[in-house]
Amino acid sequence: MLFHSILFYAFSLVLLGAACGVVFSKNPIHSIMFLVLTFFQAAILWLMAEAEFLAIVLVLVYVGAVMVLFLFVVMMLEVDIEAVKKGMSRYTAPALAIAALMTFELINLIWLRSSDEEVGGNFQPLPEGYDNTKALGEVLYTEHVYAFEIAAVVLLLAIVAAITLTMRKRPNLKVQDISAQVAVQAKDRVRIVKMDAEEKS
Amino acid sequence: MELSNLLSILIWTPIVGGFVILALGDGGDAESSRAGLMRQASLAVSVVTFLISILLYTGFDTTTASMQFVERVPWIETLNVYYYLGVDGISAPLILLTTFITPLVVIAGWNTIKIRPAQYFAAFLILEGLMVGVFSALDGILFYVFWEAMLVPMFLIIGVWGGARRIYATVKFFLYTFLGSVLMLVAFIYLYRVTGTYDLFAFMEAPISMTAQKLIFIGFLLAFAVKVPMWPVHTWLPDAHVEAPTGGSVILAAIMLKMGGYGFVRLSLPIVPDASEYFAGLMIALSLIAVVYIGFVALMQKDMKKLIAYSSIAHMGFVTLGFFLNWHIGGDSGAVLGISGGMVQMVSHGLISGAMFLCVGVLYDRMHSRMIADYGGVANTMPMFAAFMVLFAMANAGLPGTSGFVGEFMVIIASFKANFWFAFLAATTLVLGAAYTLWMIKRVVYGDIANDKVAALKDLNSREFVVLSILAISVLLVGLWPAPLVDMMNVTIENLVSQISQPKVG
Amino acid sequence: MYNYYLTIVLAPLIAAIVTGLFGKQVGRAGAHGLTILGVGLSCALSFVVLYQMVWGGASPENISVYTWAVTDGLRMEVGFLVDRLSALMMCVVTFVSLMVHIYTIGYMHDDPGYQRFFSYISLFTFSMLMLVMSNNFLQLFFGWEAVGLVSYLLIGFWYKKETAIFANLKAFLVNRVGDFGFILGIAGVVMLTNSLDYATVFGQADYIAGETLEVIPGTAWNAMTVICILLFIGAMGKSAQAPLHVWLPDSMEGPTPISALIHAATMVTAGIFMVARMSPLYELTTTALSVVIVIGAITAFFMGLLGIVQNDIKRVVAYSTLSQLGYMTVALGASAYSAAIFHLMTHAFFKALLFLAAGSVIIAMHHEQDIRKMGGLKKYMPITYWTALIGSLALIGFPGSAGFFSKDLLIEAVADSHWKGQGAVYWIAYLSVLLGVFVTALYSFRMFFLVFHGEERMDAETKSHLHETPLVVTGPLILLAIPSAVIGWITVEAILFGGFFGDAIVTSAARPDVLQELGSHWHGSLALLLHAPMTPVFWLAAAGVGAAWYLWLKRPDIPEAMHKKFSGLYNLLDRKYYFDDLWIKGFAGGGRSLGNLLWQKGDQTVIDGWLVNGTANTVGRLAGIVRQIQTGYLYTYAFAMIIGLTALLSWLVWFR
Amino acid sequence: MIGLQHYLTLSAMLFVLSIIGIVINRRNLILILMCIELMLLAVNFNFIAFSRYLGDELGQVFVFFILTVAAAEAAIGLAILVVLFRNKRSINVQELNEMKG
Repeated sequence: MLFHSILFYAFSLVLLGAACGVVFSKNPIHSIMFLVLTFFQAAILWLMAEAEFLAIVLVLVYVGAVMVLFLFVVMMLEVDIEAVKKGMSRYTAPALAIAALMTFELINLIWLRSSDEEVGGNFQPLPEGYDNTKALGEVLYTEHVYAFEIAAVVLLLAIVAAITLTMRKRPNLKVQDISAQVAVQAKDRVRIVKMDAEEKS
Repeated sequence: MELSNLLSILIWTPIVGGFVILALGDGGDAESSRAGLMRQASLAVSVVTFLISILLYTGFDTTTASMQFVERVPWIETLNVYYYLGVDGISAPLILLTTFITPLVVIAGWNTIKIRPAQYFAAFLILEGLMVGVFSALDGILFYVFWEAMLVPMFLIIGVWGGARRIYATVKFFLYTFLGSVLMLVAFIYLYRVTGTYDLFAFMEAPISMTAQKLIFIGFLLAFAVKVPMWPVHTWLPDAHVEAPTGGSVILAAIMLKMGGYGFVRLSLPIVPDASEYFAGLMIALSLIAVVYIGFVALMQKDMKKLIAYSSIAHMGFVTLGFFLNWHIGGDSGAVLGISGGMVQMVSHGLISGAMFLCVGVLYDRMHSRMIADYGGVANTMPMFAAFMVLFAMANAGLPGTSGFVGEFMVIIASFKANFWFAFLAATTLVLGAAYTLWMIKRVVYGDIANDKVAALKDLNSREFVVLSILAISVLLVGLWPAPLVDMMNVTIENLVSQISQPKVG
Repeated sequence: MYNYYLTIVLAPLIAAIVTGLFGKQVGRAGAHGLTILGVGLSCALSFVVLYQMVWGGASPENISVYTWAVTDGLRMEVGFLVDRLSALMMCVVTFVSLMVHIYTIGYMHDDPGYQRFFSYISLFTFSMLMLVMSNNFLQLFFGWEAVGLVSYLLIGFWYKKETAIFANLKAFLVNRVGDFGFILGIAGVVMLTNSLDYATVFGQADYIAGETLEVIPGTAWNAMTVICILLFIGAMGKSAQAPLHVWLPDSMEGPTPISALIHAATMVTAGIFMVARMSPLYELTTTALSVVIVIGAITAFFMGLLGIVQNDIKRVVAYSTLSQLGYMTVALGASAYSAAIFHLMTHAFFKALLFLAAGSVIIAMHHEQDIRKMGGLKKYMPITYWTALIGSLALIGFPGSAGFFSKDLLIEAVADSHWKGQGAVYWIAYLSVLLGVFVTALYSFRMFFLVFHGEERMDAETKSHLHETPLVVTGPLILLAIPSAVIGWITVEAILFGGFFGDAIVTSAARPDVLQELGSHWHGSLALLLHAPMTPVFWLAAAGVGAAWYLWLKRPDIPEAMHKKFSGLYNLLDRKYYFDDLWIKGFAGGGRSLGNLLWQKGDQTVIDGWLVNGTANTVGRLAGIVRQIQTGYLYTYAFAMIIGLTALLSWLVWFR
Repeated sequence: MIGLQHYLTLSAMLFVLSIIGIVINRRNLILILMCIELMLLAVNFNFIAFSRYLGDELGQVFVFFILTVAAAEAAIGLAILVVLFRNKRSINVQELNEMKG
């Protein structure tokens, strides 16, 4: 168990360090890299909490997809790194103070205010033959199936929204306007021009 | 005939029609055949609604004071809110007025609305349905929903199709009316706490302590006084009218102002009769101030629409005067006369002010000015129009034989029963009303041709002629034979008077 | 008979509607044909009705036509009360109206608004008939206002003329001031009797007289007095009694036929008719009668004086109308209702005659109305001359003419009417009517002489075109001259002493009936005629004529000199005792300033400026301060949220 | 022994760190988006820890949904960012004060 604790502390420290890196590094590319590291550490810690499925999902979805997206955007936008590097906000001092206060309060809450016998809040060992993925699947596809479907729709919407937002209308593109084609009337098609008869030359 | 859903049909036909027209749109081109189709569709919807509302008249039983055409289905069950509709002699004439005026407004806006005509007509149709809803709702929340929803189309009508200062006017209009109505909601919620339902009849029967009654009355008062509008919360009206397009002005004057008066008889009087008695003196004083003070103010207006707007305020002063005379009449009769007078005045004012605004609209379409000083000698170039204008002006001045007289006469007689000076001040409208209306007529219609623009005016086209003649006929009809209208309301009002004469302090 | 009544009323209405709405289609001939047919039918039937009433033994009828509305136990109906009083009025109205219709064909010959004019006067006939035939207050008020409306339309008939449209507005508004009192009076009646029906109200007259009203808190006023005075205010407006007379002279801006019809013969007598109709009420209140008599006396004398300084031919006649209306009012005040109605009738004939004669002169003079530019017209226009002479003689009460009988007996009645406690009032009234005779003669003949005699002062152009007017103009003159000359002879005994009106007019039993007293020494028309030279009336009239002749024909320099010498007095008369200024500058101007004050200061400054926009501005200013926080930077908002979050957390941690 | 409270503490620290990141960051918008991801991660930590502690899978179901929504949010957020950059040629937070009234 000691080993377990050591691992936890080690990974936690790396995680926090990586998070600091995300926040304080000057280059957005570095920030993203630190974020990737953070997620890896988080996945490991989740594994330690025996939430294997989510840990894997975190790595696959976040590191595999989202972070790549971030990286892609940052690179695509060619942000002027030099301009971005300039100093801290004027809220730095109060922000740190507030952060300190908040941390203090949270830790206070977590460690001192909880009822005495539950201090430590140890995890109970899981039953024999427990399969996290299976257990999760069982509730997800039965009890929470509607929410699950809605989540799918949300993702679909996100795809549509992202495409709509970023797609550029190019001028001179030849596309059909179906509604205009349907709404057209005979008199719009043919224009009869009255003109005097011309003499044969 | 089975007419159990008549009211719902009357409410939802125009609303659904309006939304359909809104959805179809006019393709952004007022000249396109699509826009023309939308116009015809709007007219068809409004006319059909009017024709259906005739069933309301023919099927109406004038011998009973109870609600007719009742519909009651649960709506929000946890809050005990019902979709509860019904009409009696007070609301039926106003519903008929609404359905009668709307087609005219649609016709009046036929060619004059150049931008987004489909949306314009749709707004009117939706508004119509909501107004009918207000007049027929018998559940507090339903009433409130219709009441507030009504603001939206009107807000858009003024804000989109209005004049130069429309933003100021719409904001003023909205804030004024909204300020009042939220307090009404508070009153409803209090009454819900007392009775456990939003049923207006339960409200009427519930005993309420005097303090609570006073507070509820004030809540209602703010909502309705703004709508009526009573002095001194009237200043939104001239601005709103001036900036509104013609159709907006017509609906605003003809029907929306009636909401306030309707609210007083439907809610204030029967729900809090003791507070009404307590405040009757104040209400009468405010009404008389409206009649006299506003009469003088109207005299000096340079803008025709403002003048008519102020005259509306003065005329609505009669309505509230009539409603609150009950407690100042010592004898056994007179209260019914006052309230029926107020009701008749509302209907008549709907017709007359609508017609007056349409007349101004006719001029405005041609000259794009509402200033009296820009006109003069219109009778030379527009004789037919001048005849209508003079007729409506006379009706506005309360000439016997026109509808404007009926209500004024009844209210003056009733107020004499209460107090000589009430009648004295109320009767000053005979002079003031004639003075401001006819002075305007003198400066606009009569005289030699004032300028080249007037000389180039064209007389009414057939569309305008139809609208104005329909109104003229109805104004004369109500003036010469108000019996059908009065009979419709009599029993209900008698019942109301006996109801409000019982104290219900508890 | 019911169908007769309906026809009498509706025939002119239908004619008016048809000519009014379809003027183009019916054309000029159709317009006058239709309306004359309508009014002629009414007139004929009215005479039939009168005949039935007087000789046919028909009893008065009280018929309801339809119910206007019923509410609160108050029946509001439209109906007819036809008795001898209304029958007589119907005949007078329709007859004069018919004459005027015919006359109009000539007078309005070149006017583009020909059809409109016929439509209006027919509509007027309808309104007036509704008024006189009414059996209830509501319809009375309807007719009352409707004639006012038509009068408004007709005065402003030539709507391009600035003076005309000013005059019609003025007329309507001044009438409205009267109606203001009138409607209050009606309201008072309804309050006490809860009925609008004449019969019911008269039946409760004693009850009303016993009631009191608290007009000023703490004082008890006799209800009947209050009601009668209020009703009389209406009559003052319509019958142009001082101080509500100001509209009548100005109303001469309208075409002459309507001056004759509306502003001389019929509409202005509505007030007189109304008071006579309400005699059962007025008889019960001597206070109101005193008010009536004093107002009448003031009008009769002072308005007559104004006639002397007028130079517009129609205005002279207008002031004489005012003065004669004053006479009638005095008679009403003296409870001599029959005398008032009798004078009303004769006056209708001769005053219509005078107006139409004036119109005839105006046509001949090419719409020149200034009598200083006329003169010597006698030889050019013999028919007009003679008919105008008959009219003028009737007006001053020349023995034998219609005016003689009515006026002489009216004055006699006033002389006999001094009941107890009315000393001062009586003397004011009696002196006014007596002196009024002199004044009447003076201004009538001043005009007569200036127009028809003396040197010809018109310009050569006009002079060359002078000739007698066509038959459509002179015909009505002659037709009106006949009754003006003889109607007094024929009817005086019947109307005044024969109990002609029966129950229609009631006099109080509490006081001696003046007419009965007069009747007790009545020895027939001839005797009265022979007696004439022995009365002061005759000599005053003669003196007036003589003075007129001397001053304006013989020595025209004297009036000139007097103008200069008494310029103050002359100005007072010329400015009509400054009544116009009082109304226009005082009330109208005051009203406008008040309106401006209330609008600019009350509405715009106080309500809109301080309350409405003031609130908005305060909110705006506060918001201006608060908006400094809104930097627009994302991290500011985030930071604010976080501070809030921390605060909540702190509260949770430390204070719970 | 590592238990609930350790996880919660870690999550709290992560959360506070991400807050600091959002507030003091005056540079680019992408970083703010990343900080939001960090915050969500902190939240997920809590869920997982409690789910494990209480032996109830519901917490993990929530994490699953949060991940879904966060992915969607990241996608749309980045899309908006791209559009913003196209229009303003910058994603500098200092230059973005359209919301100023």
